Amino acid sequence: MSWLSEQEAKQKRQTDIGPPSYKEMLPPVIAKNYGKWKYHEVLTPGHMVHVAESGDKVYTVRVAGPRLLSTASIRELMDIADKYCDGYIRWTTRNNIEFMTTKEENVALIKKAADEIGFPSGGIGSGISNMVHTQGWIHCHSACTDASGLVKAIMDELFPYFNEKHLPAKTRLALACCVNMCGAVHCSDIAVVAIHRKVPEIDHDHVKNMCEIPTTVSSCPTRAISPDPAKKSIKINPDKCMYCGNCFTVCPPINIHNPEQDGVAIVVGGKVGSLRKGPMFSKLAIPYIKNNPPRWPEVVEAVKNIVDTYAKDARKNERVGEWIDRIGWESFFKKTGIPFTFQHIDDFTFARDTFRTSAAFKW
Amino acid sequence: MSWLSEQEAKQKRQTDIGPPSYKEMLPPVIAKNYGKWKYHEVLTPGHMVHVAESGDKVYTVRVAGPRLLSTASIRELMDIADKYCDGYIRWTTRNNIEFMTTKEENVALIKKAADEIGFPSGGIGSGISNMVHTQGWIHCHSACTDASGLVKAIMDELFPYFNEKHLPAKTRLALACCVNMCGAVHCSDIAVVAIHRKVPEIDHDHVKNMCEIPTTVSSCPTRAISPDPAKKSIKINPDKCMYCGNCFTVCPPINIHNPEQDGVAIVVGGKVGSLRKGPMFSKLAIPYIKNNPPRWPEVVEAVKNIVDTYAKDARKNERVGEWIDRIGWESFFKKTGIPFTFQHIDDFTFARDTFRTSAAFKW
Amino acid sequence: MKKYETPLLDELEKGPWPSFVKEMKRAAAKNEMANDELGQVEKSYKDKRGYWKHGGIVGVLGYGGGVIGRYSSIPEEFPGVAHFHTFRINQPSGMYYKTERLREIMDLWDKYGSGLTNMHGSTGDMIMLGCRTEALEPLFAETSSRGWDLGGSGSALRTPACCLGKSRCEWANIDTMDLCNELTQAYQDYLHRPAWPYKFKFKIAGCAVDCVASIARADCSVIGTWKGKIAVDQSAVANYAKGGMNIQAEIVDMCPTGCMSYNGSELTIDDENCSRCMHCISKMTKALRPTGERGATILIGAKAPIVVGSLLSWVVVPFIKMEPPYTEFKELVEKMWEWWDDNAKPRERIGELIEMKGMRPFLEAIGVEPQAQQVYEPRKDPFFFWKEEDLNK
Amino acid sequence: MKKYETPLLDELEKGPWPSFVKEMKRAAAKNEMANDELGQVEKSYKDKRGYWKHGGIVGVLGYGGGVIGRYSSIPEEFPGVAHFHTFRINQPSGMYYKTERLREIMDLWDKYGSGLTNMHGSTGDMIMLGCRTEALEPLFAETSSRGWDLGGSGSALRTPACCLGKSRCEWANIDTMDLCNELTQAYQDYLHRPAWPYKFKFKIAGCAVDCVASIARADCSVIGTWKGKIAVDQSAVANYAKGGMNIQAEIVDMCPTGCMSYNGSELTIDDENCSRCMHCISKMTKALRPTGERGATILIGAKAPIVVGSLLSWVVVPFIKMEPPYTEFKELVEKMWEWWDDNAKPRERIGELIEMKGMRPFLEAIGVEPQAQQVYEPRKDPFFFWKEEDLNK
Ligand code: SRM
Ligand code: SRM
Ligand code: SRM
Ligand code: SRM
Ligand code: SF4
Ligand code: SF4
Ligand code: SF4
Ligand code: SF4
Ligand code: SF4
Ligand code: SF4
Ligand code: SF4
Ligand code: SF4
Repeated sequence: MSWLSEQEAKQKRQTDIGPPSYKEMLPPVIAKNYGKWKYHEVLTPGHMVHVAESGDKVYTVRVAGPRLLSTASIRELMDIADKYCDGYIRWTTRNNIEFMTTKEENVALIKKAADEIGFPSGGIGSGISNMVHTQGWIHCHSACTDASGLVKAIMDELFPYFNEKHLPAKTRLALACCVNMCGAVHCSDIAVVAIHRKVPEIDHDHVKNMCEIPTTVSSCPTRAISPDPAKKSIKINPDKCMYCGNCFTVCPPINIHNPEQDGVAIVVGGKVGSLRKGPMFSKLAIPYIKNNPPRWPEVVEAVKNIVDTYAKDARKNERVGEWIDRIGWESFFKKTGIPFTFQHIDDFTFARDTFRTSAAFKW
Repeated sequence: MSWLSEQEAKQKRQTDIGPPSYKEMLPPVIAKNYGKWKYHEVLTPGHMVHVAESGDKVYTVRVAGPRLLSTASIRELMDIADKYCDGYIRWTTRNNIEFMTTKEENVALIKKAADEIGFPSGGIGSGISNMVHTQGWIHCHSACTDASGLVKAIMDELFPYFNEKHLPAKTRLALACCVNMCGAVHCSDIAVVAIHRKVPEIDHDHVKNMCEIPTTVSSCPTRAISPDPAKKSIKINPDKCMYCGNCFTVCPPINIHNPEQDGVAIVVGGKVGSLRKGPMFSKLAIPYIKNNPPRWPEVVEAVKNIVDTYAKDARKNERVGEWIDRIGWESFFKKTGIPFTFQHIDDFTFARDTFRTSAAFKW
Repeated sequence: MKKYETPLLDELEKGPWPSFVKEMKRAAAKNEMANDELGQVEKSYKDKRGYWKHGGIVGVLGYGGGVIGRYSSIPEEFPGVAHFHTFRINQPSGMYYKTERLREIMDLWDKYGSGLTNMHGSTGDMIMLGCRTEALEPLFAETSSRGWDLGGSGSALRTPACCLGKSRCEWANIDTMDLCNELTQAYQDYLHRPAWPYKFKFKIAGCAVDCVASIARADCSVIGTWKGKIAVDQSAVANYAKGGMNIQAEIVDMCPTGCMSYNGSELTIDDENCSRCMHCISKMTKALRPTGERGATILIGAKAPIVVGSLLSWVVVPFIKMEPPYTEFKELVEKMWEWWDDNAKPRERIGELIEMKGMRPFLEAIGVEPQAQQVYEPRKDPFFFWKEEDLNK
Repeated sequence: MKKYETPLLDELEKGPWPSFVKEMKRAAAKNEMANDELGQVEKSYKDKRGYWKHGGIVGVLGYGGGVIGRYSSIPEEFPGVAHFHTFRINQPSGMYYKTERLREIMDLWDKYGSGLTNMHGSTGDMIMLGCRTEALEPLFAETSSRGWDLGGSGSALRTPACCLGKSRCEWANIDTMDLCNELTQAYQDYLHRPAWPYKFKFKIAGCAVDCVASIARADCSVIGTWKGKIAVDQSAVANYAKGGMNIQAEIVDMCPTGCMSYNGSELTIDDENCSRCMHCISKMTKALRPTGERGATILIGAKAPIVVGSLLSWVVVPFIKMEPPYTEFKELVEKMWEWWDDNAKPRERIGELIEMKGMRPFLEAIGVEPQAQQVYEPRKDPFFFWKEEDLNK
């Protein structure tokens, strides 16, 4: 198992071949009935059946994915697939793992086997599936919170909604570890997005050696940065800085991390499908909760409160955003008990459209 | 009847006294039951009754106001008020004229008398009331169409909806003779707004004598104007000019009038009340119809088409904007047969929010 | 007097709607100015363009507003409209007139002006259309000596206006006419002497029906409302049903909050979820009636589209008591003016300034707390600011 | 190998959800890099901050993307993560794997990397988390020699992604997996060699349910749709009713266009007014089925919030046929790229450029007519532009 030599590598490498064809990857029943499915039925939160026009059936067992997977666990998951699924496995667009089989009796066996190695089944139908999330402290320089840890803590708490209890509709949770929002969490039923709250600090002594002043100036999306010729450094206008951290990316002596002030905001009411209401952005519910690893109890509690209020109050088939639109945001704040602050009032590009221009609202 | 002399005027004049008190102006039945009305009933499009807690009743006859009134006609209207209404008369917020009487038998007499001098009754309930409008060629330097003439032509055509026929809901029409929009027509069910389509022409020879260059430059809301030092004049960037006419206001050698290109746009679907849906802006239905005085037949026809389509298709109590929201704008264009053009697509401040972000729409 | 041929305008004497041409001709018959106005407008119809110059500054002594200067651009051809200024007379609240008093104005206008009027202008004034500069002072002396005053123009408080409210409407939650009159009187100085960055308009409606279109066209919209239940008279409901109203379709299904239900005989309202939109009440006035505490919602900022698109007024104070002498409201308004005056650029309306600076500085300046009722929805981006004081909360 | 105490992370081994800490520990048990990663992350948990430097540019020969450089800011303390680059492997469309093939990757990753992965990254790639610079070339040689290639990064075409579509879903109107694969293969050069102003993402969904969240996060969202009626199987409807579904409340009343009705036994759809939102079909899949012509709606422009707030994709082409070899679509996309490339500033996404320049120049550049389906509503201001050619129409 020794590494390829430079020479060998040069010989073997190919470029621009793209990924293997999906055709090679399909379980036989899928390949056979491709494009000829007739209906499906959700049987439990952990499995469903799809029926083809041919009469063929495929049972899908979905199990929780932590997304961050070791090769060791992936091998174990593949072992299950080899045993029950003719050697095929798939991942979903929300990072869960799916096992497909034509044999109904395999369903329970797959669930059991996966459960035993730590991957419980669930996430199908009207409940909570996996939380889409990003890198966090595991890998990204830009992270102002961890991703995996928060997701783990939240999903532990909401686990019953993953594998057993129903909600009025699918409820999509997500987390982004900075405002770059790699998870595209901005259209989630409930999302956690990490934010800074303080203007970066500048180590002026190092700026001159380590940074290109013009690059640093132009890195700021809000033009808060200008050169400070006296100090041969830069200065930041605190009224314009919205703590995005871009400057810190291009100029290391600028420090945006502030362990006491970094934390997360919670946004709610987004969706992407066009069913009933068109896609919606999530909107600010809670502007700040401080980072409190390893289990962020305040965040977990806040998310749970929103889910519970929704579970109690929404109508069947109503997504979180549809529910809030029906009752009104003023009722959302009242029912959840979340305080309304200046941070909630938009002062950005589309502020104008968020101001209420009607004499009709609830007390 | 000779004019006051300067001397007399100085002696007589008072300042900062404000208008006479409304209290002096109230018919006795109104004064008596002030704040104690119980309900009302619309009896015909031309009259209604209000019933007070005391049991008192007041009948109101509303008659059409052209708004532009001669003192002679106002005197005649007052004669009617003297005869049947104890010498009281009022105007509505949409420039109609109201006669109030406690005697039901007066209603027909008032209607008849007003009709005889050219003021037919109507405008109450679910129909079309007076068109709010502005000065036009009668009085305003900024007008790019006439106001009164268009209103007359349109109201002649829609007259049945004023004094006899019902529509699904109140339908508010308005007209503004330039984009200053003095009539605040931007929230009307159907409104006509006059527009220019060409960049103003500059008579460079006169600019230097007649205009302050800096004032002229700063008069342009879109910064399309810059100084042209060579010509000692100004120049206009045609890509930025949106033909508002402001520059022409401050600098007469700039001519915005273009008889062949000036005309009107038609906007629809606005409202101001908070009933059911909150207040809404009107949106562009027809970007341009050329000025064709004296009776603007194309504009009249276009408005009629929209009213007729609405009359046929909307549900009871549904305002034009609510109807369109329910069926979708794509259906509005289809049902009315109005072509959709590049001008309809917003490219202004709030363009982004008008672009469709949903896969759900009608063919 | 020259007799103009008006073949185009004559077309607009036809038809059932009252004809402004007839009005112009009536005035023209005895007034030189009105006669030349008729001629010039006919020419506009022929040439498809107006013939007015922008007004210079004209007015009456000691006032900075109330008169709109207007001059023909072709006075050689139409000398009667060489000057054709507008004289704005402040209407009484609610636009009720005792004919005896209104005749005073007609007499004066026949004496000094063109005999043409607009009843009323879009802001609310009685518009006296067309007089010469030299007529302004004596005309003003005569009108004011009879107890009438000018309305607003320029960068000043504009003539406040209101719906007729309690005078004849069962839904008025506040005394619109009284408040309108009170504001007009209290702020005479602001009205007559432009001293602000731009214009400022008040419009006052007794309820959310907004019969004075305040939300669309007032820097400060005052709208009456209530805190309390809607009382339902079930027998009156039954009468509406009997009268042919489809209560389910026309009322219940159109309630925006879905807080009504009707079982064929009884109409129920879940008042806690009612947004007081006025739909059901307006369609079933005999059966439904607001109860409880009355007051007003204050909304700020409406204006016409130049330059960044029209604004509708925004809820700033969801509920305020509104009773004479309206002290709390006046103090609030004065704080708004101060902040606006201190911060606005010339020709910046208060709504534009709020948009520019953000809602927070405005609310802080006027001492109003953030409240969910102020917005349709919270912000959708993660870019929000923190003050030092917020960080320590 | 150093043994780190991880009291904080240990807390995250508890509870029913699969634990990433357990995964890290599994990898750490046999891999130095993973072990130091565990140590550094524990320190982050203690100090509440990350310890990564921004990545320098690292990659494989001839490619400009596919690898995200990452270095610890405290390599003295955690030498195993001194380099900890991400190696993005392009997933097969639909993320189906034959285990035999996936094992190849696992083997290589155990050999060259940390043994940690993300299955999958948010864009869609298989994310191989943590390898050293010197491992990149041999690793790439081995993966590519086995038929795998890198995904996108930088200002390039990003790895296209799709929902599973026709492979297992009855609602797919287009063959999402095939189109995804076809685009990936056709545009390999754009994918590997960043040459654009910024990133460009494709996401493809088989219907308006959008199970790949394309509208929220793709510069080009392709969404399958149909032109035709919804076929209703009334006996299946009856079964749903029997099964306890409240068809009126759950289906009919929630139809956004109000085009459905149900009389207790028969469900009727006024197809002309249906907006094909997928609500009813998704809730009654055995009873309702689209019929007629199939194709896609093309929406453009979604992106994350920096700097002017997030964008959702906008309808540009309401309907386009979408069958292999997808020529019409490819031509359209190439025209879009050309216009974007010619006009955008660095780091300007296509949606931002359209917003900056207006929809018209974009539509003209790609040869698409204005259509009411492109907007929720027409403009609300009277400030619109005319070209000479429009004036003469
Ligand atoms: C497997 C997966 C596609 C894939 O290519 O991987 C998938 C598969 C199905 N989706 Fe989905 N959806 C998948 C991601 C999504 C997403 C994307 C996302 O979450 O980022 C959405 C959009 C969510 C949104 O709008 O914010 C999504 C919104 C839906 C909906 C609409 C729910 C709603 O009422 O708004 C349905 C229809 C339904 O549930 O009635 C649906 C229905 C389905 C069906 C029933 C389609 C079918 O006939 O097979 C599939 C199984 C149902 C289930 O999981 O409950 N799927 N589905 C994805 C599973 C993710 C997971 O692990 O949980
Ligand atoms: C007289 C006047 C107030 C005044 O102070 O002068 C007035 C008077 C009444 N309005 Fe109004 N409204 C008056 C302008 C308005 C305006 C303002 C405007 O048009 O600029 C509106 C807002 C229109 C909008 O939303 O765009 C207005 C929207 C209404 C509505 C709401 C209609 C709707 O369903 O949206 C009602 C309630 C109704 O009709 O059921 C109403 C109801 C009423 C009632 C029934 C109130 C009452 O109980 O007395 C009054 C007579 C009804 C009628 O005219 O049909 N009034 N009404 C105004 C008459 C104008 C005219 O000459 O036609
Ligand atoms: C007379 C009147 C129209 C009418 O026929 O009724 C009118 C007439 C003029 N308006 Fe107005 N506005 C009139 C009500 C309005 C309204 C409606 C309202 O007040 O409810 C608006 C929209 C609401 C608003 O304030 O935004 C309005 C928005 C404008 C604007 C745009 C202001 C803005 O901030 O966007 C201008 C332009 C300006 O201020 O330079 C303007 C400017 C003008 C000028 C002074 C044009 C000019 O630049 O010289 C017009 C003089 C015409 C003339 O020669 O008679 N007028 N103007 C209205 C006043 C009569 C009155 O006192 O009762
Ligand atoms: C790995 C991944 C997150 C994950 O954990 O899954 C990721 C990670 C990074 N993203 Fe992302 N983005 C990832 C999907 C996304 C998505 C979602 C998507 O593609 O569906 C988005 C939102 C959609 C969009 O494109 O707008 C996204 C929006 C951004 C942005 C904001 C771009 C913008 O135009 O606003 C940045 C900032 C930038 O480009 O400088 C960014 C930048 C980054 C960088 C390169 C940070 C940086 O400046 O160096 C991150 C590297 C992290 C690391 O060290 O591993 N990432 N990024 C995702 C790619 C994995 C993959 O290839 O499958
Ligand atoms: S969201 Fe921010 S911190 Fe998280 S992976 Fe993306 S760029 Fe990094
Ligand atoms: S954190 Fe962002 S907004 Fe603040 S100065 Fe740095 S780049 Fe600018
Ligand atoms: S809308 Fe324009 S043209 Fe008409 S009165 Fe107002 S400013 Fe004059
Ligand atoms: S018409 Fe208006 S936009 Fe055009 S140059 Fe003149 S002031 Fe500017
Ligand atoms: S706004 Fe309300 S109170 Fe005033 S007249 Fe209209 S309905 Fe009556
Ligand atoms: S006032 Fe409006 S919200 Fe309240 S019950 Fe009536 S219709 Fe519903
Ligand atoms: S987007 Fe449509 S076609 Fe694709 S998986 Fe989801 S429901 Fe099926
Ligand atoms: S697809 Fe949507 S719009 Fe069409 S009938 Fe079904 S629910 Fe109604």
